Amino acid sequence: DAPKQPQSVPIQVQLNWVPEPEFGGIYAALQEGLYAQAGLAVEVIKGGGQVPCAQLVASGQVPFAVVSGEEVLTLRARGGPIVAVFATFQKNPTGFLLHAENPINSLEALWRSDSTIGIDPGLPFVKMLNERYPGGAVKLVPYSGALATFLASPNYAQQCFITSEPVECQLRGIQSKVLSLADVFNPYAAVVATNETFLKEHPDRVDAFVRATAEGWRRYLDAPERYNPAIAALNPSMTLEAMNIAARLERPFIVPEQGERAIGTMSAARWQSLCEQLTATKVIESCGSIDAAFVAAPPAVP
Amino acid sequence: MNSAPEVVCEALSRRFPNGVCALDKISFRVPSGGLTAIIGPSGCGKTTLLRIAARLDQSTEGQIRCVSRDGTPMLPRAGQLAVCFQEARLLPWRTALENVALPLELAGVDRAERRMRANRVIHAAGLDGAQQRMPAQLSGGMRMRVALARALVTQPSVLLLDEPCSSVDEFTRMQLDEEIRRLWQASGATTILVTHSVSEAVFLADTIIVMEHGRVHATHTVELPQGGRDRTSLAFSQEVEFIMRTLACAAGVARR
Amino acid sequence: MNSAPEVVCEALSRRFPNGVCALDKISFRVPSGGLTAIIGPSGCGKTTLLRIAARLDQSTEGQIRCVSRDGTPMLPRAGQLAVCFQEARLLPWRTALENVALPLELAGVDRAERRMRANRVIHAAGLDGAQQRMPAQLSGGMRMRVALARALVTQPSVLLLDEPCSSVDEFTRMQLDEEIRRLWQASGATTILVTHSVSEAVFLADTIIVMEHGRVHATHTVELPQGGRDRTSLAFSQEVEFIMRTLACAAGVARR
Amino acid sequence: MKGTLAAMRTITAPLVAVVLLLGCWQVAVMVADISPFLLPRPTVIAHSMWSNREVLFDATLSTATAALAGFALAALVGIIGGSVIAAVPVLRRSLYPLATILQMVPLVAVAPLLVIWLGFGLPTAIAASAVVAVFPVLASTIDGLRSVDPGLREVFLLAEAPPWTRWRKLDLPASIPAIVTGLRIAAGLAVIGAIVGEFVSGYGGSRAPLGIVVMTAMREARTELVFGAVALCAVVGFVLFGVVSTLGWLLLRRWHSSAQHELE
Amino acid sequence: MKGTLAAMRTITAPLVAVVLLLGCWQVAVMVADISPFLLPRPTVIAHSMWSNREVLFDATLSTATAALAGFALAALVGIIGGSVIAAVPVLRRSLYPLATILQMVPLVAVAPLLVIWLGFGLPTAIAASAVVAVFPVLASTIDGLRSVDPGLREVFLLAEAPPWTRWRKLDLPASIPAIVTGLRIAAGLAVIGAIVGEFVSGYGGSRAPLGIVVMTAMREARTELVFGAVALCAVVGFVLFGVVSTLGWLLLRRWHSSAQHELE
Ligand SMILES: Nc1ncnc2c1ncn2[C@@H]1O[C@H](COP(=O)(O)OP(=O)(O)OP(=O)(O)O)[C@@H](O)[C@H]1O
Ligand SMILES: Nc1ncnc2c1ncn2[C@@H]1O[C@H](COP(=O)(O)OP(=O)(O)OP(=O)(O)O)[C@@H](O)[C@H]1O
Ligand SMILES: [Mg+2]
Ligand SMILES: [Mg+2]
Repeated sequence: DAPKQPQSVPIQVQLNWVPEPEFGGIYAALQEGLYAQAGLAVEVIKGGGQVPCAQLVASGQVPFAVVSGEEVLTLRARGGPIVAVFATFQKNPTGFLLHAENPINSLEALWRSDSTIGIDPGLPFVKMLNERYPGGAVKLVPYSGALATFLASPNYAQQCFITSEPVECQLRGIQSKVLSLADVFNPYAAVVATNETFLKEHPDRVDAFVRATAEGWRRYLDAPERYNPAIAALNPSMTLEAMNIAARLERPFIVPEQGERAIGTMSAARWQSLCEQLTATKVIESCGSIDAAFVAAPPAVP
Repeated sequence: MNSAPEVVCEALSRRFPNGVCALDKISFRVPSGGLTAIIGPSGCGKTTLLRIAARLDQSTEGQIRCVSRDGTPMLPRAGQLAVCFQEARLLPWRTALENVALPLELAGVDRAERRMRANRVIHAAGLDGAQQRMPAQLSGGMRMRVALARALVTQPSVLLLDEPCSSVDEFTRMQLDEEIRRLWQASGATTILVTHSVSEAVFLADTIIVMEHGRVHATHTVELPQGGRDRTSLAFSQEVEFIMRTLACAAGVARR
Repeated sequence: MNSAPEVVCEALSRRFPNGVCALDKISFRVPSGGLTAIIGPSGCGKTTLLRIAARLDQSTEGQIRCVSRDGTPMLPRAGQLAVCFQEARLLPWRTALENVALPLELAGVDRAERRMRANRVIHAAGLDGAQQRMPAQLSGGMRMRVALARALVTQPSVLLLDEPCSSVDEFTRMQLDEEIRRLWQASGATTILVTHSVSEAVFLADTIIVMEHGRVHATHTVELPQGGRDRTSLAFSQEVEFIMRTLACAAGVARR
Repeated sequence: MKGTLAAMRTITAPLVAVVLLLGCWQVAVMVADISPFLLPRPTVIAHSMWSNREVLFDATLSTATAALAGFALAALVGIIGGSVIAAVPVLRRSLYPLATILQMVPLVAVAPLLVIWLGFGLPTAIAASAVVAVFPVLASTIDGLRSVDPGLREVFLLAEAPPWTRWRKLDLPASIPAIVTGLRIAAGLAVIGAIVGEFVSGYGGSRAPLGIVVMTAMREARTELVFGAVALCAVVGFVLFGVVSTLGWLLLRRWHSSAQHELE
Repeated sequence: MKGTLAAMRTITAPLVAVVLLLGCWQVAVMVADISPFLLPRPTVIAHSMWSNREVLFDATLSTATAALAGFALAALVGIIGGSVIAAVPVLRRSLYPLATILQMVPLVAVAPLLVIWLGFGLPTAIAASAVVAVFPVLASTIDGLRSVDPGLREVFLLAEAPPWTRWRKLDLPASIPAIVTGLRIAAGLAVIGAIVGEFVSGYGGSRAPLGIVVMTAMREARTELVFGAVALCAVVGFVLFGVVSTLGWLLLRRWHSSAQHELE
């Protein structure tokens, strides 16, 4: 049991999107009082589309924020003292969303076709795909954030997040499929990060937060239906049904090969390979010390 | 040639929303080709009358209208009715010449003729040399003369002049009066002239209407030969004297 | 009481950027408490002269300045010099009363006194009953009288009037002339009056300057008693007659 | 009585226009058979607005607060700043063109700074709204002040009125028509600014503002909810616009030609 | 000679202001020790602009094209539409407030529609730029037209000038001061609109426009490149603003008080 403290410390965590199953573990930990037991009074700050989470946590504005793996390395390369402490998605949950009747069935076929694909400008895997599968007539257009374009055009493909767009399609009875990016580009995703100063001054709080979050995830993945209503109440724009489906879909991306006990842990090798991919595509020049970029999760509680 | 309409004013009243009664059942007629001068204390309704005659304002009762020679009511076509307003109302982005030529331009007269005709009235108004100046570069009196020239340039058949000469010196005014008479006689326009100068009224008008407080105080027919009225003649002075007294009386009534 | 400055004009010239020479080495002086009338053809530079005197425009050469009784140059303080412009220049969002009270307001006079003094000049200008009207609801002559009232309300020691009575009828003008004389005599202001009415000039002025084309054509001292000048007297008519001839001559020169 | 009637007409006219527009829209969507993901029917939008009324009500309140505060700030800064800039030639020549930059800095670029300086939620949304809305007020104020009738200005010069007095009694009243135009333009921009601010500032409390509702609904292809939220933005902008117009009319009706025929 | 000198002064003043601003910024960042990923130093920004000069040059050209075309479209539609709306009281009462909606519809919400109708690339960016910039022109035109001196209007009424002639010879020239103000405001907005349009309409050809450069740089946390691109947006806006101001001055200098003292 976590030591009981007379007073709990207020701690904020900034999400990079609105409350969703993507953050299920944090909400489960809140609901079960795991943070409170660890002496932390956690306040979850909901994000919007363009909240600069990485910059906020790097500049010490918030102690914790949810960011992407590549954001950690890029911002570190620009001098931002950001450190990853917990990796929600062990496998890259992003991919390309296609209509089910689309004959294309692999990333390679997609990239060598003349399809139109909606992608946020500046995503690192575009350069990797270009290098890996040269010679396509594929037309890249910005991802507008709206699913409407996809739904209205049968030959259109777009980037997607496993817990989001495919679920919407399913709920609408539209047959879709996802080409996963994990084989080409597999960074950690939905990474909880803190900054170097906070880590140095309050290693205990970081530790307590990470343990509670990991435990939260274990409970969430066991019975997401128990926690989703609370999340749905915070995000009235997503239905409970969608959340339940999403929770089931995301499970294989979160639970590592070592099993539930290792939820959230990270390895230097994975970070190193991300670093190599980012430097090879010239997104950044170098990564500095990989070991300083993350804190391996503490041994899981049995 | 003299096909100018008669102007008939019948029991015309104008009451403004704030309760001021600017015209109170006023009636008179200006025969075809006649020149009637209206004279009266400041604020007695002269401008209001002209504005209603030009259909820029509406009467609350009665009407003022043009009647053609054969007795049928008529509306003067554009350019046939001209007004010289009490203020100059020049377009500030046009030179004096362009301002004078404006009514011709709006009537579709071609460039060369426009220029020629505008220059003619500009000369008559004593503005030679000022053609290319902007209104802001003209003196007050010059601006009023440009406005007068603009009213005269289309040779209208109904002419409404609101104190056209009030801001020029007496000598220039006499010259302008000569011009107005010449143009009026040449065109045969039915004219209403609002003026504060009794001698101007006597010099130009067939009939002088003295107003007070929205009513006709007196109507006087000038008994002088139309051809060449001599300002220095005794008859002229006597007419002036008479109107002065009537005016004094009207102003006295107004001030009660 | 009569501490009004003398106004001295020395070889004053004004040439506009477009080449027009509005004033050409003009010199004269108005003694302390004197009233000089300036008369001359339209466009001869009268308004330009007043504007330079009021320091609203700059001379290209020479100067016009105020000299106090003891001979030292002085700048009249705010409110001590008032101008009645050729146009009314009323603030369209203020009532007649508020427009007249404006200079007092700017001088920091308190509300009650402001009202009282403004009402007094409004009465003198024959505008009783129009206090609460907006400028757009006044006739042209009434607007000019509001502007005159505004110039007189501060009882300035230097008064520059640019054709203040040109748009009112002759009867009202005579009454206003009486008022101006009364106020001028009471305040002892050094006054320059631009006018187009010779009889007004003769009635009010000590000295009449006839201008033509930016120059002084003639200066004439009116040889009539200041107390009560009688417009009907023979001497008055003779003065008028004389100025008329001078003016005709000046206008003739200007028109050459 | 006459006033009430006229006021009713003033409100009715845009409403009728909106209804006509929606009617055409409905018919067009049905006839052209446009996919509801792209352009939903007004009836569907209305239905979705009704079923999400609580969320939308809270969101509208929250966005309206930000837009109103941003608008007020923009009005204040624009009018005062514009007056100062118009009064000092050096500033006019240098700062006026420079101020165009203000409205051109994409908020997303400076979002981290804004959030760091102003914190999450409301303050950032207000700042964003004010930044976007201030330039029209500034420009209109400057141009309005510089167009004041020089004849009237001379009246004040003569009285040696200090600049502050002249501003209060001449420049400001004479520029009100221009300033009202600037404020009308700013009304709509203030709402956009608030929305963009919400994109970058996130939200602290439980109430998601309209900006967040739009973003999430888009991600989930709930196009009818997107349009519903946008319609509410428009309503907020409308109300601001109406308030500005009415205020302008009240200030101008006694003397300015643009307000003469409104209530006939 | 005098003209050249004055024109030089007109250009110099804002430049000096910009240089001063950058100086203060540099010093502030160094003194306050702000992290470069939040607010980079001007020198770093300049360096990054130089090393990316080819990309930025193409991007600027591409965005400037969209902004210019959008601005021209907005000016045309705003002036003509405003004139029609001002002329017909029913339209004024109904469409004028309705037009506020136009500027309030977040482009991202209608992006799918725009893209389907206009395709990806330039046309969409132009449309976005025009939509964002049109309202200030519209509002200024309407308010300008309604403020035309009623005395002058009567001169044209008397001549029974048809509406079209009256518009050409009276309404339009008299409203130019107001319209120029509207165009000044629109100049900056047209650039923003183009950028936002590029966010949704994308790359088009091989040359990425500034909007895409900003997005990419942001994603890669290259704050100094973001600021560099933004600076170029500002330059485009600046130039448009300068062209409008000069044009306005040329049109107004002969008669309008606001243009009298510019070249002293
Ligand atoms: N701003 C200006 N630029 C160029 N010329 C000007 C300007 N103002 C006035 N003028 C010219 O200067 C001359 C004198 O003008 P001023 O206004 O002083 O005449 P005035 O004697 O007051 O005439 P009026 O009796 O008609 O008012 C005129 O010829 C006029 O055209
Ligand atoms: N729009 C208006 N609203 C209210 N009252 C008005 C309006 N216009 C004029 N008046 C009033 O109507 C009366 C007549 O005005 P009008 O302009 O016809 O006088 P006028 O005879 O032309 O005087 P002047 O010789 O001074 O020009 C005046 O008392 C004036 O105050
Ligand atoms: Mg009148
Ligand atoms: Mg003059």
